[in-house]
Amino acid sequence: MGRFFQSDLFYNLVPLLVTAALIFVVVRARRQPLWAEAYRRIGRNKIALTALGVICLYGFVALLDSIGSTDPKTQTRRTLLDRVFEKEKEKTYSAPGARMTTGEPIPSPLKAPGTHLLGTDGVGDDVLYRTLKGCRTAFIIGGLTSLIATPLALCLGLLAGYFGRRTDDAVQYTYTVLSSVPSILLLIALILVLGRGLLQICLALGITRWVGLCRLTRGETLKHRDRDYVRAARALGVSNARILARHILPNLLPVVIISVTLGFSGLILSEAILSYLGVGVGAEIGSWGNMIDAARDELARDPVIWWNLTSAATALFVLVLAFNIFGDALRDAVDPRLRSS
Amino acid sequence: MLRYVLRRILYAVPILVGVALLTFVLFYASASPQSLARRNLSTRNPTQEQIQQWLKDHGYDKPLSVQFKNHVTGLLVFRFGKSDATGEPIWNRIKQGAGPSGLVASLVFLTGLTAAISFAVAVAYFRGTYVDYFGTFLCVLLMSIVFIVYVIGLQYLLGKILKYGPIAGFQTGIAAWKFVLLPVVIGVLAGLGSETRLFRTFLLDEINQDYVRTARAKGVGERAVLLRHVLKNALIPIITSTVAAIPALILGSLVLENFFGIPGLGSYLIDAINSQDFAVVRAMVYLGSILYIVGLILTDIAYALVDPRVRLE
Amino acid sequence: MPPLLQVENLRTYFHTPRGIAKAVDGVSFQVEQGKTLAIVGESGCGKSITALSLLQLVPEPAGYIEGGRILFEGRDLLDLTWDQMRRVRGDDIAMIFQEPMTSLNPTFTIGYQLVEAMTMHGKFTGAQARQRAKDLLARVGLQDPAQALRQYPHELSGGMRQRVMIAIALSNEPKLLIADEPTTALDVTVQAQILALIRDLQREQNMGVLLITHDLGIVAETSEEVAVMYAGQIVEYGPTSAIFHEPRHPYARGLFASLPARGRRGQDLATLEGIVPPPTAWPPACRFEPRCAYRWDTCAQVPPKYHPADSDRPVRCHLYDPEIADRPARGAAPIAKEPVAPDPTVEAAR
Amino acid sequence: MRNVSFIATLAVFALTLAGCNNNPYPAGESTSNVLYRTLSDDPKSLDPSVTYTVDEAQVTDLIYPSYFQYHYLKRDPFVLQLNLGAKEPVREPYVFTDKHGKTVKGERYTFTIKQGLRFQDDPVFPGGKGRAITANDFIYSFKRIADPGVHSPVASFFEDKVVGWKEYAAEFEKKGKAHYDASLPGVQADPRDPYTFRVLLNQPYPQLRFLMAMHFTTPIPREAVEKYGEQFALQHPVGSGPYLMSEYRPKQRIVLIANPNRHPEFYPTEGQPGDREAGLLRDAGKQLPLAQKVVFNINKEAVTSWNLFQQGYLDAAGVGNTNYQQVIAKAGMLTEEMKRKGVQLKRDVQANIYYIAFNMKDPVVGGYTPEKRKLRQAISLAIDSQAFIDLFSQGIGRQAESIIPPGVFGYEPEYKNPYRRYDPDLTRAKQLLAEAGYPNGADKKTGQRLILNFDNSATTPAGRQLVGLVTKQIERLGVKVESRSTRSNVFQDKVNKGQFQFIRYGWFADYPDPENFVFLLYGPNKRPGPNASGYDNPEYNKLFVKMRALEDGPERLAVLRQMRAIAVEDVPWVYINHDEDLSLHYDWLLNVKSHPIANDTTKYRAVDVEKRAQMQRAWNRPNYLPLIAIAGLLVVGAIPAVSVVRQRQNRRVRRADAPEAAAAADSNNNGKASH
Repeated sequence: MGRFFQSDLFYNLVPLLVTAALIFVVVRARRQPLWAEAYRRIGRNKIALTALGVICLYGFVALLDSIGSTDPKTQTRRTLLDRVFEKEKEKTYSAPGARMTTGEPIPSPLKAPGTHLLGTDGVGDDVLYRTLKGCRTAFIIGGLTSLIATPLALCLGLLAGYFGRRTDDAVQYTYTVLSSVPSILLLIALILVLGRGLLQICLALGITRWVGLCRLTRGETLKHRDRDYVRAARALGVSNARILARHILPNLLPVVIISVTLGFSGLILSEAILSYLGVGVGAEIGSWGNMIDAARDELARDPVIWWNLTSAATALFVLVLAFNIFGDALRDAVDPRLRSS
Repeated sequence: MLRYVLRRILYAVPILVGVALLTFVLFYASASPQSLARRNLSTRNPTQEQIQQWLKDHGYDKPLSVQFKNHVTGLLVFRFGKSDATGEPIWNRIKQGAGPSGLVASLVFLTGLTAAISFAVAVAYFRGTYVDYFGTFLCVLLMSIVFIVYVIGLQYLLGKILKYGPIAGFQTGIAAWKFVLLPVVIGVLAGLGSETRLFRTFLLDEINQDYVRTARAKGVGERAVLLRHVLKNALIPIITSTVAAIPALILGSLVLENFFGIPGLGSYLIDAINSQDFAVVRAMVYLGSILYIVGLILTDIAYALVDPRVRLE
Repeated sequence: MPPLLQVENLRTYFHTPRGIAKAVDGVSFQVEQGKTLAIVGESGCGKSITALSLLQLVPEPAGYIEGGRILFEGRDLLDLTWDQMRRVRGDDIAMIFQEPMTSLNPTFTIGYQLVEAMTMHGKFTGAQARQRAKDLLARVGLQDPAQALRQYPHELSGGMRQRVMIAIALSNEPKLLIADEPTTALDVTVQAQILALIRDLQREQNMGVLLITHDLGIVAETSEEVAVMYAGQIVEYGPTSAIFHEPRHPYARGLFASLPARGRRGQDLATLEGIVPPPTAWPPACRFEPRCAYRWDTCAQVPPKYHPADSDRPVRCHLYDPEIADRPARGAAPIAKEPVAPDPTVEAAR
Repeated sequence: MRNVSFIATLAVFALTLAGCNNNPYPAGESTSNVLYRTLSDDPKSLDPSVTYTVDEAQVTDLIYPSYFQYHYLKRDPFVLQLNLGAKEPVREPYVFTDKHGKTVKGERYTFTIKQGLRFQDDPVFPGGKGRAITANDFIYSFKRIADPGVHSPVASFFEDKVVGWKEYAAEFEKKGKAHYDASLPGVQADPRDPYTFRVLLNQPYPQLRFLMAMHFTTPIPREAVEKYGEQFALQHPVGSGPYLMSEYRPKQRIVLIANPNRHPEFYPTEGQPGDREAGLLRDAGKQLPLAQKVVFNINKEAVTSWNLFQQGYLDAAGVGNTNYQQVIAKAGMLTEEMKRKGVQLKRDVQANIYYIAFNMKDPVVGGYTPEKRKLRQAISLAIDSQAFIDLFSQGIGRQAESIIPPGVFGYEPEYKNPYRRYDPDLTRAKQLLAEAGYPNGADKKTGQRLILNFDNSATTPAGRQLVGLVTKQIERLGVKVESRSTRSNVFQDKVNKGQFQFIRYGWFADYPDPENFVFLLYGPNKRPGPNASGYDNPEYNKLFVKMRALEDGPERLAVLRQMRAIAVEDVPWVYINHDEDLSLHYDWLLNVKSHPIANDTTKYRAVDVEKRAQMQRAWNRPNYLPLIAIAGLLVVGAIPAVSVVRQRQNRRVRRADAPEAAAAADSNNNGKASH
């Protein structure tokens, strides 16, 4: 079994299953009356559709970078994206489309001149390739964190809101304490303790992020708890678990989905900041944060190495912008009264 | 009023205890004191005695329960102990760093708030026109740029190319303005997009209220409606949202101070992160929470001042 | 001498995602000095929008005045610039609204809001205004005016707030008062007091009053003339007594039939079937046609003209149009007698 | 009214801009006789018994002088000259019987210091006036090194050599600070002469002279240490050097000013050939220090320092990857731009070595069998030093052939290490690898690819480059390299515990003696001592002990060659390169000659204040054009907004061109609004 978790099959199955599940949910949700209306509204919103397209494009790149196989010769796992960009490394920096390197005392000719559309970085990697590599990291950070934070927040929020009293007090106290530690400090502390790494960061982000959603869930649950349909169900002897799962939860979903979508961009942004603070993903994982962080030195070089920063910052900017626009559109489509904050 | 404030402070105590508990669990349960000592002793080959000495100096030699007691009581009376890495009393550095940090953070906060409210009012005044659309879109653009890029890019542009201010350094007193100019400008610009956008929605919420119609029916002009009637009401949600800005402020200080060589708490913390100085990080986490809670109390007071519906008793 | 207010063919439209909503669509009426005109109709008929259009307070940018004339003392308000219009509001024409709970700014004291209304038009200095504010509050019946000046709206009851609203409206001695459902949100006893107050003040200051209401009960007591509005148009217009005595338009008939009256005690309350359609989906010809008990084929094809029926009372109905060839005899069809479910909108509006 | 406030805002804004300048120093300071230097971080300590890094020593050595110092100008060999010492120490044989009854042939050094030396003025002394320095103050600093509570990094240099040291040090545990009153048997005062003390050694130790040139053996006032406690280390140093600390702001700056109590010291009157021409003897015979004040800017980011240098706010800067291309044109020459700015370039050979160390205890790469040796030899042959030099030293520096760097006795430029002959085809390396049992990088028995773990602290982009380079080079053998990156302190911990396979490391000379390098492979120095790879070859160890006692000369060279031959064959290290130091300074900074060992050279430096001030002004004129342009754009952008306001003010509800046609309007109602 342990072998399975290390195998290519497992590594390929997970992203494919996640994608399939996502598509399934999206298609199924269309049948729900509430969501059908939302789909219709978004369908009319051209800007939102463009944003969604951009997100899907990034997601596609991330998927490309998640599926691969182990090369028997070098014992390294190479993804489809790696295969697309199969080029020998250059020596060091080179400007976009240049023929010579630039970081060295004496510039040397490139092995593949003119093919590096966005130039190369300090170790001679293609910047376009490294930028695309960042997609996967961004989606993992956004997605995994949401996967950690959302169930936690939902469970605790539902329980606190539904049962009240002691449960509520305990949950409220927990999140009040957690939220009174400024999130960036808590993140730093958690990552110092947990160690660096993609998983650890997602865990740490998840721990800091669930609070807001939990508060929201609790509030909404409180509202629904006293509605007639819940009372009726209770009077009919429906079990608490069933009431929560079948009656209250579906009513919370729109709020939760919007809040998760809107939170996505914040998560992607925090990766870059964590990298700067020295608690980001490791240097060996391609991420926009690492690229931006490297720019501190690169901008001081002469000639200035601007393409690394520009590529990463633009990639990040476009994705975050797309999420912001789409999130807003989704919010307006599902419930115009809801607001971010 | 006094009683109200006192009660608010009283509410904060269990939360502070909770934070102390949290930090204890985080920091004492995670790293072995032995390895901490090894990392922090400057000697190349620390002997067991030296390690014991270090553990004793930093209070890691006692049983966990005693450590816990010391930790919680120490935090509650602001006794933070000594840095794991340098052995320096943490409180000293906090005292030294609080001034510059406070200066930068408060300037960023106040200027940013003023600027964001002004822009939000302007955008709300032009609501429905292309000024509004353009402004809102600009806000979304601005808030999609990661903070670090603001700092790197603007320091390069304003500091290095255009030479508007020193790239690094700090002086106390009046001379400090020169050193905080660029960090504050950058800090304000970085936060402008999201704040303006948020405040705009607050303002627009209020603009559709009935009392605004009443004011207009009285013959109050559009500008006075916005600046007097709408703004005062919108201040209530704005004040609430400023508490949420405290973590962002702390983050801003972290990055800005490090980039501009301002000797504040931010750069102290970054050093501590890099040297895995748990004692300092612990103290800063706690301090950050206190700041947040104080901010919360101040907000409540401000809230009570602005909104007559809040009862002070 | 021209009437105080003469509205001609006023049209106020809204841009909505589903097209243009013609909320007010060619409304004409007039208000004489010292007299009261009541506009009645169900919710969603465009009464409030008409009132707001007069002061050009229609919610922007969705709503806009498409055309018409609003002659106030012979001057067309629609010709005024934004700034000139601002000076008319609260000074020549004042307005009170139906939601006393939310119509006052919660963060300012009553005194401030009253004084602001007076100083806004430069008629009073600060000190004068404060003195007058106290007098006004006393006049509208507040027990302790000096204290009320210092109070915030949330410290007052609904009735008190509506009195304050009236005080604000009257503070500059307007020539025309627009009262948009001033008593809807109040208790019945308070309602009567407020109406009496308005009537008294009207007499004192010789104001013209435009009363917007769906409550026919108060119309009889307060107004000289009535305009019945349906779906953005006035369907019947005339002296109160005449209309109460004999409503002509089928809608007006339905409306007045639903009014409990001494003479009809013991009978079922007749009610209007159906609801007012949304402004974007008004029937192409006669807008009342789908709900009308008298309708025939023509009603769904030819829009009825608005012209005087007998005795100078304009009615918008084919029944009273001599040019319509196939009209049946007036009043031939009875008002629906079958018991129908109470109209939810009428109920909800109360 | 609005216009007035608008104009006022503009005026305030303009004034703000006019007052704007980017000089980071207090007003007027940079036009005085002050040197601007930079530190990459706050010193961890300025306690002379503890300080070890070069950065810290830059400050410490100016406050704490030693018995000896290095001659500022002379090189090849480096010359030790007396500083606080009055005369050359007397070195005599010292034979005694130890507690096991064994006869030990040791050595006795007698040191005599100058009379009339005084500490800096400080409230800790009677009357606030600096007290006279005696031999006891030197002895006190030896005791501090012995005190385990002080954590002195050089304690291990003495503990096995100075008579009675270990026993004395152990007593601290029991007696605490009071133990300073007890005498250290191996370091004794002369009862007749307060300016003389003796050091007794149980073995010949010629390197003691060098230790007496380091700040560890500076005289320390015991009363100051006891009064200031922890403050003594950073905020309150009390020394006797050319400078004293006048201000310390953590994270900002350390300011040193000339010490009025310093002992008379003069700029050297002679140097090496060429020094006079280079203007290095301009200030010959003048009293030191030449600059009245030294400001150390603490800049964590190298970028910041470089920017400050470019703006003329630092007198000197290093050359690194970030600025190389801007600074150096071809063949190590300065670019025209830099020359125009009056920048001077200094290239200096450094006594240092960078290397890859194998963990000799590791079951895969360690061990002394022929197979294991061949594996390491193969890896050594696969590594191209030039690539490292190109990437990390801007192509400047020498490939290392053995452990001893240039400038140190025992370095032989003509020596070629057979396992450092890089050949791009790797024929020999692959052959050796096959002989080691890994043909084409796969284990002969299992057929599995050999995987090596490269431990590093590469968390920066530059570190990533390093990892990439090492991986790329070794993987050409068919071996797989896995990088294990951790933060530097965790990495240090792993190294100390020997939890690694191979690492890249470096060593900088403490003193210019081969012992300071070859001891890195001396068995007893093994982890967590300086011998990180844990190399332990009895033959090598024996030769080391022999070599240590010898004076420089043919005999010592012969022993060093033997040791080299052993280490080269065993390959505990892959020698990579000896770094050269490139540094820049403006021509207004005078008397610049860098010294690879000495850290107190700042006192010889002078500055042309006027020229500096002039250049600083010229280079730092803010460019307001973009600001004005932005303001202009804003104004242009505001015009439509203003017009919106105007329109609003003057708007009429009725469109002027819409003729009223009541009848038309009435009939308009049909159809349009339907559906």
